[in-house]
Amino acid sequence: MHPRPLPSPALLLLPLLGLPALGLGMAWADELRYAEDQAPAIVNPLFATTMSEARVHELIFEGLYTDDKDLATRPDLAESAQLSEDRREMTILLRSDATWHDGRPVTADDVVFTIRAMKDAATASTEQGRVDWIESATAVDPTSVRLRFVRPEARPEDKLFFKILPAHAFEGATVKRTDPFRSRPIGSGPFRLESFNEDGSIRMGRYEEHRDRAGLGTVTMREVSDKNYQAKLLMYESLEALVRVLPRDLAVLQANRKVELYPYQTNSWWYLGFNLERKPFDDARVRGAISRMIDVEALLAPIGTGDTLTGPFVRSSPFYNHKVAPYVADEAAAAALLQEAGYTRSGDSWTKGGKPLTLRVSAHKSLESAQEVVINLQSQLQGQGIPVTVDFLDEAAWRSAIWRQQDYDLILSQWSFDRNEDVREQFHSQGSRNFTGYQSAEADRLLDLARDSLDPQEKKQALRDLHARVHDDMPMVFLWTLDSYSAMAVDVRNVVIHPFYFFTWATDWSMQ
Amino acid sequence: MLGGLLWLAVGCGPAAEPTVADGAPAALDAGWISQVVTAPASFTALVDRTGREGWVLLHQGRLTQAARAFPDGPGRARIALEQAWLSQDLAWLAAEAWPRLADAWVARDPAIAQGPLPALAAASLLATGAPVDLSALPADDQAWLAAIPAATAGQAPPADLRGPDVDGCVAAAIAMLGGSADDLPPACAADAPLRLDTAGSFYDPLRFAARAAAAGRQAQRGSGSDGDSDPLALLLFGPWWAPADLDAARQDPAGLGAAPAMDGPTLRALALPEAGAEDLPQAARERVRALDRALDDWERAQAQAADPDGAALLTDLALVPQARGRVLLSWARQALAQDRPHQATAYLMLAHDVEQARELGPRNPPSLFALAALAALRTGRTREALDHLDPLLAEHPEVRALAETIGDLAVLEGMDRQGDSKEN
Amino acid sequence: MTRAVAWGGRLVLVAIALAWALSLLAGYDPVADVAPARASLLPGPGGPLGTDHMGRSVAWRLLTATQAFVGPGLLASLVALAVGLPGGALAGYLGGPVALGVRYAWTVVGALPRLVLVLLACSIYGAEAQVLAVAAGVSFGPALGEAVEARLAELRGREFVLATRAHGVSAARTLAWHLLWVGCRALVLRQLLFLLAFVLVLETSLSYIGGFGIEEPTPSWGNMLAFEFGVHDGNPWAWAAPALATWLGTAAAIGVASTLRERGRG
Amino acid sequence: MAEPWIRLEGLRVVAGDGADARVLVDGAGLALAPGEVLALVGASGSGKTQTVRACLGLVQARPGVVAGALEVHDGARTWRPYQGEPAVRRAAWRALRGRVLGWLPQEARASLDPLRRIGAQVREVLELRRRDGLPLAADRRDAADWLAVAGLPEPGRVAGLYPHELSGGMAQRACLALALARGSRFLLADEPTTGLDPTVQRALLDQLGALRGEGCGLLLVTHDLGVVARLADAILVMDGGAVVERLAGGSLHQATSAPARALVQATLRQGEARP
Repeated sequence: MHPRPLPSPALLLLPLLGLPALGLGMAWADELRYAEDQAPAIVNPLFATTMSEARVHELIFEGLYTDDKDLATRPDLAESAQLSEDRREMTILLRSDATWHDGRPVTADDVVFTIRAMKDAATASTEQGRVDWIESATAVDPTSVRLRFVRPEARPEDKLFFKILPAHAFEGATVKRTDPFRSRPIGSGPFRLESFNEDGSIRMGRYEEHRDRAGLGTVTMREVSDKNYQAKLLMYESLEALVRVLPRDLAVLQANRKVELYPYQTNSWWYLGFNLERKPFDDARVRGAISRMIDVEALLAPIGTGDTLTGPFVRSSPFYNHKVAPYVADEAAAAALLQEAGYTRSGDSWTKGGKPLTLRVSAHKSLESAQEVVINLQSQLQGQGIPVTVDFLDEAAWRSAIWRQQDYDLILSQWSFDRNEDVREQFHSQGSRNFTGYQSAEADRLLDLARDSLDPQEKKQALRDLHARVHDDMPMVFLWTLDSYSAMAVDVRNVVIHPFYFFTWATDWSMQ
Repeated sequence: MLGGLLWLAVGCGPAAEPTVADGAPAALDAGWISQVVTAPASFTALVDRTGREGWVLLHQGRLTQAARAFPDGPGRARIALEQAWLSQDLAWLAAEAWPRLADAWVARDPAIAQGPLPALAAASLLATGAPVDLSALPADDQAWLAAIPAATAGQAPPADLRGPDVDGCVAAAIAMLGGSADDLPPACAADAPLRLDTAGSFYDPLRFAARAAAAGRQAQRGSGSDGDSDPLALLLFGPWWAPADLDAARQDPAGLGAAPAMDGPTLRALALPEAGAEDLPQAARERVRALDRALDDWERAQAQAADPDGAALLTDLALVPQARGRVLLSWARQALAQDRPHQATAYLMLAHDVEQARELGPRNPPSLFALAALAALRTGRTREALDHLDPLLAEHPEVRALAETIGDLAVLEGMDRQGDSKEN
Repeated sequence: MTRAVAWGGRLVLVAIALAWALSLLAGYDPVADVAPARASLLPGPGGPLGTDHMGRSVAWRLLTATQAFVGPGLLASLVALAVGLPGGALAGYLGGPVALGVRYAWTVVGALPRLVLVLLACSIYGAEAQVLAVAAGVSFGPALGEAVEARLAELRGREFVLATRAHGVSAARTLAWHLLWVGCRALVLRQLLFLLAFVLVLETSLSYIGGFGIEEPTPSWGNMLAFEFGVHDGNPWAWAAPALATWLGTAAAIGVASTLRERGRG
Repeated sequence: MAEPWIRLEGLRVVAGDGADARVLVDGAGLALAPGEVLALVGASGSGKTQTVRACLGLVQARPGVVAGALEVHDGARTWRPYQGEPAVRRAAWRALRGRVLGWLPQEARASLDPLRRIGAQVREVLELRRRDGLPLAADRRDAADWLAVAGLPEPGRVAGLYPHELSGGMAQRACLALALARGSRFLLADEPTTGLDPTVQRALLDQLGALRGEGCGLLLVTHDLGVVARLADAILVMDGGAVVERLAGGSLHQATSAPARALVQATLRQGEARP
């Protein structure tokens, strides 16, 4: 048994007492209220793991570079940069009109501090992989930074999108998850965090001193964990935006003339990930058997339309290997594999050495439609002799069980990727998001090749080979990708959504 | 309590919205939808006479299957028109993707300039009639590339047309462009890469332009052979609202086969706001909203005035939403032609039927996806263009070649970037 | 009217008890019942109440869901009796300093609203049904005890108690039989019915909200309602049936409780 | 006269403590033999009721019995319920109450359990009697039989009634039925006829008289001198919590103490209407 986290009593009461109040909140004229299934537990971009965090960070923080509306790299905190002859060094001049929300200027020290903190193993940043390629960072003077790279870089600015933190908000040179910064963050973005509320909502006000004054006065993130209500709150004007619409609400929202839908296809896929470091899931035959017991199409049917997958890419991805044939549900083949792995079927269950084969499936509480999937999965596996217990974990429990302790048998989860669909962190043996514990020299080689290759067709082929490789090794059962949309009240004007970070161009948005 | 209930009742009721000019619905009344709704028999007669199955498939946006299902006659001519438009849109997409791929790749690896890629990119542009400076290319390439504008201008290509990197498929496509063939040889019809003697796999950049030209001619011939047939055959489920719009389109020097732009008399009568010269999506959305206000009221009025069979057709076939989609599609085309890709994106988003987001359907014609891919490319969303092409692949497997090309471009553009991934 | 409520309510309570007994005997397996192929069938083709959107029988789930609150309700009753009865009996029978001490203890427990007490317990000891039941029982104990105490304080000075003693009945039997059983059983039953209604509503609400009550796939009227709420083109009975059952169950328990009268009191 | 089985001496009953203390009974005593009828008379508040209750250990006031000695012989041994450890006292009362000492209370209706039917209450008493091993005639096994013995018409119907459905007289007879059914050796009757109409009174007294014939001792608290005259073998006159005079025989007229005389005077003034 793992210890049960103790939610605060006030939090417990909230759903009972607070529900009616939800619909009654009045908005300021230039306030945008958007719903998330789950509020970020902390606001610190160095520890971002979820999309909801990434979205909030986009409003509050800035990186050296960012995307313009045509997704071309443009300087943000940077003003200009010079790349050395050998392409191993870059000197970035910071813009002089950027200030932190407490009024202090953004300096070279902040950039150096952020990069060092991210690289520092003691920080255990979830974003560490994003600065691996930087060998060192030094402040030349208060407004210029020199970065030295591990290898020559063709366009280093394309990798300098990570958010910069203010050095003066931290003690010493380290950053920790538990720093008070988590609830009182100081950024340099167009909005500053005004309050981190008990009910899970986060209120962000326009940072008036920002060089690029935002059109919206306030952006409020509200946690609406009951997804049944999200669409209703939008239609009854208690919210201005939903970042992700449930598939079943799409029709009614599209028919509503006061709401507009925007495609928000982060390249996401669902998967069931085995814990390869735990017996018996280290045995490929057991994983193979379980994979063949699962009818993925039947799992998908109740939750909406989408494409089933055979590997870690979306079907339309250039890296998707269409030649890989999906596993088909095949009870006999699964049984044969389990017998080969030393299990015998006795009565309703499979046992080995007297121990029955059971599975504990962990899913994040806020993962939409996870309930249907898990119920369905439970039924499919139980029918074939594997009893399944289910754990729905909240944010804190999830972080500790999945990200830190790797304490699970099988997780149902979803990865979202930006347009680069870089799965290195998930499948490389050194990857910071590889919590299945997948280790394969061949996969590592293919991922390295894909990273280093300068030929797009070679890179494409390497990742298609990787697709086939992980399909064979089965650290995960790849499930599907779902269509996803966000919805916004028509009163919100000039909306252009970043395909991944959502709020990148929110300074242009305004309310009618 | 009672007050609260009253407030709720009032608050939830339909809000009064301004409607468009009074004269507008009259213009809409002249359209084919009104004809179907008030005289469903004429519709049924036409459909039964010319091939019911084909019309059903056309309505569903399944052009390839519809082309097979229609017998010779007005239906076949009509489907050729639709295929010509789609091929035209895809040809534009190819002409966007190929040069971008060539430029990006050459910038990264100058050696690639020695291969076939620059010539293929130039070919894709030439096929859409764009002027291209060929002087930087090897002389061999210049020779066969020059045959493309010549073919589109009506000159038959030389019989021995062959470049060092070009096999028979490209030659066949040029022949098709010039009108000396109506289809590619079977070996070229599949989504096979060109057989080139350099490394890398490239596809025929001319395929869609060639198909557009051939289908356009076929449509011309078809409507010529049955010239005095029912005008409804050209209007039904089509891009023109009323016979007057069709007549206006016939005046276009490029002919009906050119991708239709919807700026006929009917829409002009609606006096909708202009989207402006700047590429602001908000203006496009306002324009669509104005159109919606006109159409919503008009559709209600139609449903009330209709004969019961007509009313059933109106709702079952989603005639108005479908026609609205066609209007938005033509606006998107226009916006793309005038270099306003963000506005085009807005039109296409609003036209898209999200209930069956990744399927062809009455409200999701194939051109919607082709144009969405083009708009995505133009706005830097190369990866998203692939998402848009995906729904076309089942019905139009030859699009796979274009998807591979755009995929290469997406990979190239992301090569220096670092991916980000998050849960959920 | 009162008779109609009393009899109607009893009928519903008996029906719930029967459903519970049936569900215990039948051993319906909510996991094995999943079949997306027969999702959202209407009553008739999909059984008496149709199926939910995972294809599970609504009727069977409705019956099985009684396990979510009948057992805990009974456990809560036992706990409430254990907490309230001895104290109430002693305080009422003896009076004096004992009563003072007992009343003080109750005031301490009763100072927290019931809901708060239950949620607090769930957050500390986990959200299992037993915890919920014990907490609900504890929270109801003082009310039960006070009612018993008041009744006993009224009865203990009455002549018939003396008469009973004079006939040679022991003090313990006088208290247990004459005062508690004969004198307080209707009163206690009424409190326990209120408690049952409380447990039902509590369990249903928590399971509806999710995270604290019964979790899918184990059925509860609350999670059945939550699971089906907002499903387009679903089987309306899949959410109407548990909603109706919750309403009827609560109304029946409260209705029967409020119509309970001791026979013999004019 | 037989040897008395009940002996009460030096009874002192106090209610309240400290400044509030009131002495209810002060030094009362009595002795009663089987078959003897002892009448306890005195003005209201003279301590009669408390004295009777003290014999049954049912004084409700606190601290209650603070001094005194009660000796009760049950035919086999003698119990002293006021002495010794609590356990001893409890054993004494368990042995005495009901089996030896029966009680016919003053307020009949209040003395019946309001929530149970009369029949059930009689049956409970019969069960207690059976437990004590007191013999039961074959024709008096049933609750209705005993209700009939107590003179209730339609005993079968009455057995099914609740106390609040009975008239005062019926309630009193029901109490009598309980007392009779219990079969105690002695009956301590606390103003059994108060509030009853004369015919009912007469019948009740006849019943009590019959008990004496069966060898039952009777302690009768009353201020009805007619009753005293009819039944009593001896009279105790109480005043201010103490026994002020003991008269052998049933007439108070030879009484010398002032309270006794006052009682007689009072009765005379009311007119000797009663038999």
